[in-house]
Amino acid sequence: MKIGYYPGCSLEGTSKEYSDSLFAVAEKCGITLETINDWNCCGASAAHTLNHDLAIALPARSIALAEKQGLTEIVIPCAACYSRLSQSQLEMNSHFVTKSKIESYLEMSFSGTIKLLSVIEFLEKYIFPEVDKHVVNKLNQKTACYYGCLLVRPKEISSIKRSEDPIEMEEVMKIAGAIPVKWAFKTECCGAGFSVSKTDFVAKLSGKILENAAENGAESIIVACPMCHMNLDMRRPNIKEQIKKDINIPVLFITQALGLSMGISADKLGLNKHFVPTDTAVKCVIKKEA
Amino acid sequence: MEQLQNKVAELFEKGTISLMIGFQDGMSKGAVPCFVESVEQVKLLIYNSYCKNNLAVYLHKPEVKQAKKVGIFGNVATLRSILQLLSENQFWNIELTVMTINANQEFILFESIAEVEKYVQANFPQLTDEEKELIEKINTMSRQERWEYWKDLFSTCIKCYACRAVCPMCYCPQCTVESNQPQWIKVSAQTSGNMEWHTMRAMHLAGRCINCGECGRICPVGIPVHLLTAKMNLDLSKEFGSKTGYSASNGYALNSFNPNDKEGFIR
Amino acid sequence: METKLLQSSDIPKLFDNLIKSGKVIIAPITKKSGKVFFERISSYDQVEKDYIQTQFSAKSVVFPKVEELFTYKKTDTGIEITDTLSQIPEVVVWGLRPCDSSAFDYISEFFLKENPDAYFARRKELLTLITISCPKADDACFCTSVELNPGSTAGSDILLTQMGNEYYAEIITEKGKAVVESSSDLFTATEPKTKDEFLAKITYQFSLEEIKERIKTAYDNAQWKHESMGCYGCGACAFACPTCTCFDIQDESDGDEGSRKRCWDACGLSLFTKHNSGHNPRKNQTERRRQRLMHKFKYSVENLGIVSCVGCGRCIRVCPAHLNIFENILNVTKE
Amino acid sequence: MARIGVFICHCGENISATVDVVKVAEVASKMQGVAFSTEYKYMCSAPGQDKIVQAIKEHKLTGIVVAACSPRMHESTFRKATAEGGINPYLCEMANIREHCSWVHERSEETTEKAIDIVRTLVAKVRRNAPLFPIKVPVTKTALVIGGGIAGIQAALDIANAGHKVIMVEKQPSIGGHMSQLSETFPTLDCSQCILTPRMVEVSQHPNITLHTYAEVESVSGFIGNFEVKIKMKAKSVDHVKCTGCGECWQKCPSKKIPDEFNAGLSNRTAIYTPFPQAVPNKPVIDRANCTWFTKGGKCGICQKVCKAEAIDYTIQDTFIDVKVGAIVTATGFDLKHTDFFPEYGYGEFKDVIDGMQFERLASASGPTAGVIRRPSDGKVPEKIVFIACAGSRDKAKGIEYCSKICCMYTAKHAMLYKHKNHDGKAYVFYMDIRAAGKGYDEFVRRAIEDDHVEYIRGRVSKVYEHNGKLIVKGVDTLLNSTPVDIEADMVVLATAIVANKDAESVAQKMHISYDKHHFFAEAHPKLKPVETNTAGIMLAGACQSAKDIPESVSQASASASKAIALFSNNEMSREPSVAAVNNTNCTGCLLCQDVCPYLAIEKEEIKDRAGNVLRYAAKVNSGLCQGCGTCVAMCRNKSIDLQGFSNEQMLGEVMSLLNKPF
Amino acid sequence: MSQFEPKIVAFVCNWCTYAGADLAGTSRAKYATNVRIIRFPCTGRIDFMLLMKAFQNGSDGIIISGCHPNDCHYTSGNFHARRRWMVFRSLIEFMGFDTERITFSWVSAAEGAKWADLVNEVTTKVRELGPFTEFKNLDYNSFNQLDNGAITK
Repeated sequence: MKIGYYPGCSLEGTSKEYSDSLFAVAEKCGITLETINDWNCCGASAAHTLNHDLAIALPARSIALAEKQGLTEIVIPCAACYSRLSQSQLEMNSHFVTKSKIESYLEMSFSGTIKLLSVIEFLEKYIFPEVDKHVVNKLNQKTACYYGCLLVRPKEISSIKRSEDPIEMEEVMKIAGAIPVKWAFKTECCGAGFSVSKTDFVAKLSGKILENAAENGAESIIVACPMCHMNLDMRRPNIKEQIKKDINIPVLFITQALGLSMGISADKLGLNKHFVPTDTAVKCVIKKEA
Repeated sequence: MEQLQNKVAELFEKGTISLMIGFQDGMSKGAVPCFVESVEQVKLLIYNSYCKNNLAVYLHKPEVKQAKKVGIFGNVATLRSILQLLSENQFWNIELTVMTINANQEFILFESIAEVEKYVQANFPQLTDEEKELIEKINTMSRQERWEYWKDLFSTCIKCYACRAVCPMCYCPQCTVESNQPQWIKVSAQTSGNMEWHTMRAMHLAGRCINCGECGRICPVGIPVHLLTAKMNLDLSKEFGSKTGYSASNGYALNSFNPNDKEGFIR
Repeated sequence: METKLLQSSDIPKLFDNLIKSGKVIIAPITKKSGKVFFERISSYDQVEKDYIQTQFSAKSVVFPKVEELFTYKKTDTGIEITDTLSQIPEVVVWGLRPCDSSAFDYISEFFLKENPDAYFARRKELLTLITISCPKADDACFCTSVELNPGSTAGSDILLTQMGNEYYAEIITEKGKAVVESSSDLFTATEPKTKDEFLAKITYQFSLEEIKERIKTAYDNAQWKHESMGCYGCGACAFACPTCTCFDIQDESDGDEGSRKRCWDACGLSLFTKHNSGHNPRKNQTERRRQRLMHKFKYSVENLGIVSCVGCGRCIRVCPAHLNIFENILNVTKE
Repeated sequence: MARIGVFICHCGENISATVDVVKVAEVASKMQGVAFSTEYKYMCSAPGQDKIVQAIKEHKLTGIVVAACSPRMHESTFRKATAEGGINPYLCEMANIREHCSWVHERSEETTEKAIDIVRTLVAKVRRNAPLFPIKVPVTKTALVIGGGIAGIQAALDIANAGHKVIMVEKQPSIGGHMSQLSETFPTLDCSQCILTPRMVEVSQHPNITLHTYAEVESVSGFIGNFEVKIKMKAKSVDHVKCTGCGECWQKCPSKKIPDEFNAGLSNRTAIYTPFPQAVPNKPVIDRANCTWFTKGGKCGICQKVCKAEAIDYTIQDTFIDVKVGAIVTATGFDLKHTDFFPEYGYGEFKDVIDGMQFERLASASGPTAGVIRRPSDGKVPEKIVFIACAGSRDKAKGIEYCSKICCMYTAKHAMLYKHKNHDGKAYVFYMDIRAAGKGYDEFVRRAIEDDHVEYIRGRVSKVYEHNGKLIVKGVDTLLNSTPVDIEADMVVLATAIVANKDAESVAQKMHISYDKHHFFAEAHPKLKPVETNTAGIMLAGACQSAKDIPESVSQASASASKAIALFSNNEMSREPSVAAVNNTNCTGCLLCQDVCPYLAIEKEEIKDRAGNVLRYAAKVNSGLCQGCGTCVAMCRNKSIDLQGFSNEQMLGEVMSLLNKPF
Repeated sequence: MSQFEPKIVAFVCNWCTYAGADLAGTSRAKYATNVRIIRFPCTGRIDFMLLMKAFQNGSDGIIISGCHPNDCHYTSGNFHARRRWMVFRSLIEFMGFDTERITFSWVSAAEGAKWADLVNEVTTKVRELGPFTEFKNLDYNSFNQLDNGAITK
């Protein structure tokens, strides 16, 4: 089974472990991820605020390349990239004029038939059917599933059903033998938009998220977006100042958590690459009774 | 043969019928429709493999209607025509005595329409293989080919309306083609008008045609017009389970509907 | 009368010459329905060679199934009328049978005898008939009974009779001559020959003299009903017939523009004699059938002195009810 | 020879701005059968109509084409004018060059060309029009009112007081509708029950009104003046003739844990119950879905034992009655979105997040808390309440683009009521805009803000979540430079959107009236026919047509009533004559047309000769029943049936008129 | 040369699509000018013969539209129509008729926008298909002469 793969900048950099764990999990289930050759930036955060055509064209190029490469489905782990690519495909497919214009920029044809998968869709579609064979451990811990913003909206492109109160990640975690907690900040903003300009503000927002997770007894936070992960994981010192509280709940990528339940080694999953030590979470893991 | 003649003679004597529609020997064509008005003529009646005409069409003739008590002899197609027409409230003013000869060449005289229904339903015919083949052939053509195929055929149509004349289901006192207020179809025989005529005919017969194939057989210019209605019937039975000439109380697919009719083209 | 020989292999050349000289050639071709019709052709290889009789006669070249007499159009200035007479070209009909060509004598009489019809006259004037005598026949043919035969020259301009791979040509008229001269290199002179061995054998059905005599009193014959009850009234016989000349004038208009057309009609159709009042003097098919047959053998003789049946047998071939003209005639003229 | 007059309307600028009306008139004058053509600024104005009248006289016109707006707008207007001119009104047709042309295209050659074509087709039609004469049909002077809310009640009373019979159908065990659930009403703060219950009693006692509660309309057939309605009487399991309404049964009924609809689920009721103390009729029914006798198969039966009147009968079945009525007033009301529609506000899981109707019950003296506002979770009196307006309404993402209209007012009312009951309590209102158009409305809101110090915050609430016993309301104040606002509230009240009833669609289909995409019933014309539906004889009243407050519902109800009364003021009414007719000389008598007619209007006719013997049979159209859909016409093989006003000649003429003309 | 502008005739019912088109007007939706509306009381009234006529009289495309199923003002006209079109469509399909040129649609009185889109779509589609010469040339034989049996120059 071969699925296309669009990394985007983060997964090649700050959140290498996200892609590592994704590949590890996919491999376990006998799925090979084929990277789109010569993919380019999705334009997130900058392009769409500056130039609409550019914001459509950048992702469209990567998609067109994927089509050329004969891929029928691409998984896009980064929530931001996913959002941009989907948005682009949506507009290309719904506006004939835009399409022809952009095609002329790209000097490539764009069929728009390719299926774009968010990491969650990917797990649901390709991992779940396999999962029983491979899940050997129970995470055995209270997890707060954090979606952030890009994964759940806008509804035109998001695969999430209840955008205000999503439950897809919880489903995944249950399978991995964790105990998802009820909490209020699943879809609150982590402040990523300001991660360069107003770091204090970001810290405040992220802080509130951690706080609420803690209050609801979470032992780990599960994310599916490099931005979210960065803000929740990297900014702890700054957060501490802001909320006058020291919270040290580890933040795991959904694929890492799933990986653990499949008995993949912590290092292979890149759990050693985080700022907040993840051992507390790893410790909880127990063998799954047959 | 004798059986047929004797029975009919008997019917005449009993006064059950005053006119018998059957076949007589025709020097050149083997069998010719024949109208027997007295016992004397009964010996004319024959039955052989040439007896293909659907005699039901003659039941619309004023001379026949005047006869009131009519005997008619025919194959399953003829019987189906009669049932279909009864379901269309025709023949309320003639007493029909129906007879046929079955596959084993046995002569049957039906006591009642109910019996005719039973017989028809027991021997309900399918399209002939030849018809099926032709339809299939046309179906497999490309659209343009199909268009050219019919265009070539319709170009020779001379609007003699023989297809209408031989059709038991065409019994309107005035056909729409003859209406000139408004004039639906031009009188002159030109391909477009011809095509209109044949489309209209097929539509008006869809769900009513009983596939006797007469129209195709007799077309003086050899247009297989019967294929159109045959195709319609195939679709109708597939889509709506319509069975023409199946009983004297036949439903009509085009004056009924099902809220769940499935079509793939309305958006 | 001149007689010549024409090699089968030369016929395509003959066609080319005729077409080059701007003539329109009408010849038998086979349609998708498998039936043979006269149609305009552009080269000899389209022509059907093996046929007993075309489905319809060649009369349509002088008497089309629809003759557009004129078209009119309302304009701001007034009404434009386009006459179609000038549109008529020179026509050569190839490969009709002797019975058909003889039929032209009758219809010409009909259209031209008194107050001649301009359209017909023009078409006839520009028409050349190259007839081919019948090498074979079927049981519907009965030309011999109406005093014609598979080799009769009546009505033709040229009569060709195939003898092996050459054609024996009898050049009957000036028009015929003209055709030969236009391609003189293709025709070689020859002695007059006898054709009989190359002609079809036709069964003799009745003596025309007797029938003409008897039919005078046949009007009230009781047999008519039995003979014609089977008639569906479709009129196919009349449309196929080489001598049926009934027509109906139709106006097709959309207020602002339209045309007047002469369309074939048939005495077999129930509308033929129907009055606006709804009254119909020929109230049933029996009377209509009688009209047709009586006309062929009685009325046309009275009016034009010609029996208007040439024994081509088309009406028999096309009749859905298998009615057979000579059987009918014999039955209704029995004592 | 036809002499048709063509009149092109500028409609001010509406048409002339994009269509070259002068050219249209000029071309029209040359069209076949046109004797006169002109254009004018406002054809529908008095002088405009007069032009028609004059032209008919001067030019001896035999037909009229008015090229203007949609015939659905002004056809009747111009047909009247035509009649005034002295020719049959049905010789007048409208060419729709506004809605179908000038409004949907830019000014261009094509647009004018199109207008010309539209005129041409209609000229072609009128050339073939025949004079028609209205059909007289008898009128059944009884009205059916569907729904016993305030709108239904008002309509019923108005019609009944005009001396006509009324049949009222209410699906609940009691009439009263939503209004009976309200505490006080804006802007006067007078008690809802106090003004409503007398009306309810009046209905039950009115000699002209037959009341069927716990009943539903099963089917509607027929047409204006002559509807035939089948009503389903749901089995009450209680014989209301014998029942004295003493109440023994529901006091003794053991199954007491059924959420009480009347109290919006804030309290419980029994299986045998009357919805509320002032119910009309004040006699119980058994809710079979929750009654032990029916769920547990014959166990219990206590109510039957305790009933001295022996009114309880478990064997009663649903029954059906057929009634003939002349007019129908549809007042089926509305429904509210419930808190479970809002994931961001706790998905209905937080007990203390409630909807407006629930607050009404809390505030109502007859409510579960006897008018003391307590929070459902622990019964404490809330110190801080947050009201969220536009919960769902005006929100594309929620699929409800429209404004629910009454929320601004009742939210202000709620806040006020709360403040009046707890003076030290704090009330916040999050709003988008305040829409207080209405007599005394804005003053009312201002009172809430200024006198009762309700804190209005202009902004949306993104989230409500529980945090140690409080509800944290995360919102934003857009007037204070978009600062995020977090409020620790004890209770949150959502002014949830007003939506159509769940069964609105099926009701509409039963009555053959159209409805909008939100399933609110559609009026025949947004401005000129706001209470009629496009099915003649069926009127609308109240919130089934769109969100409305009480005064609006009442006035619409009275309007509907007046329509019914007007209809009943004559013994017979004249109907549009565009009905089918059979040419029985051509009819084959196959009668296949009978089955296509939805109105059973086609009968079998005997054609006899002078001696009286039947020659043949033919179809015959009962013009009283025929509604002129023309389905029979299209399926008649030899066109023996034709539809007056849309005849084969006319329709074919229209098509042919496009012949060979460049579009 | 300027692009081909198709002629499109729309057969619509009075209660839904005609009203829908009115709504498109009142909401000032803009759409192609190529369509000509002919108003019928109900889709049930639309005779298939009229479609043939429309094509014969030079229209390049046809729209047929009425109330959605269950919404018929006359309760069942559109159901009957639907059956009729199912049969008619398969017939002309069988005759090699270009069914791309006939578009059937349900457009309710509330769907002004849908009407506008429909007209635009159909116009674009038919524009791409080009003029319906196939049908217009029916009456002309291989010599491009009116095929009525009469031989002309």
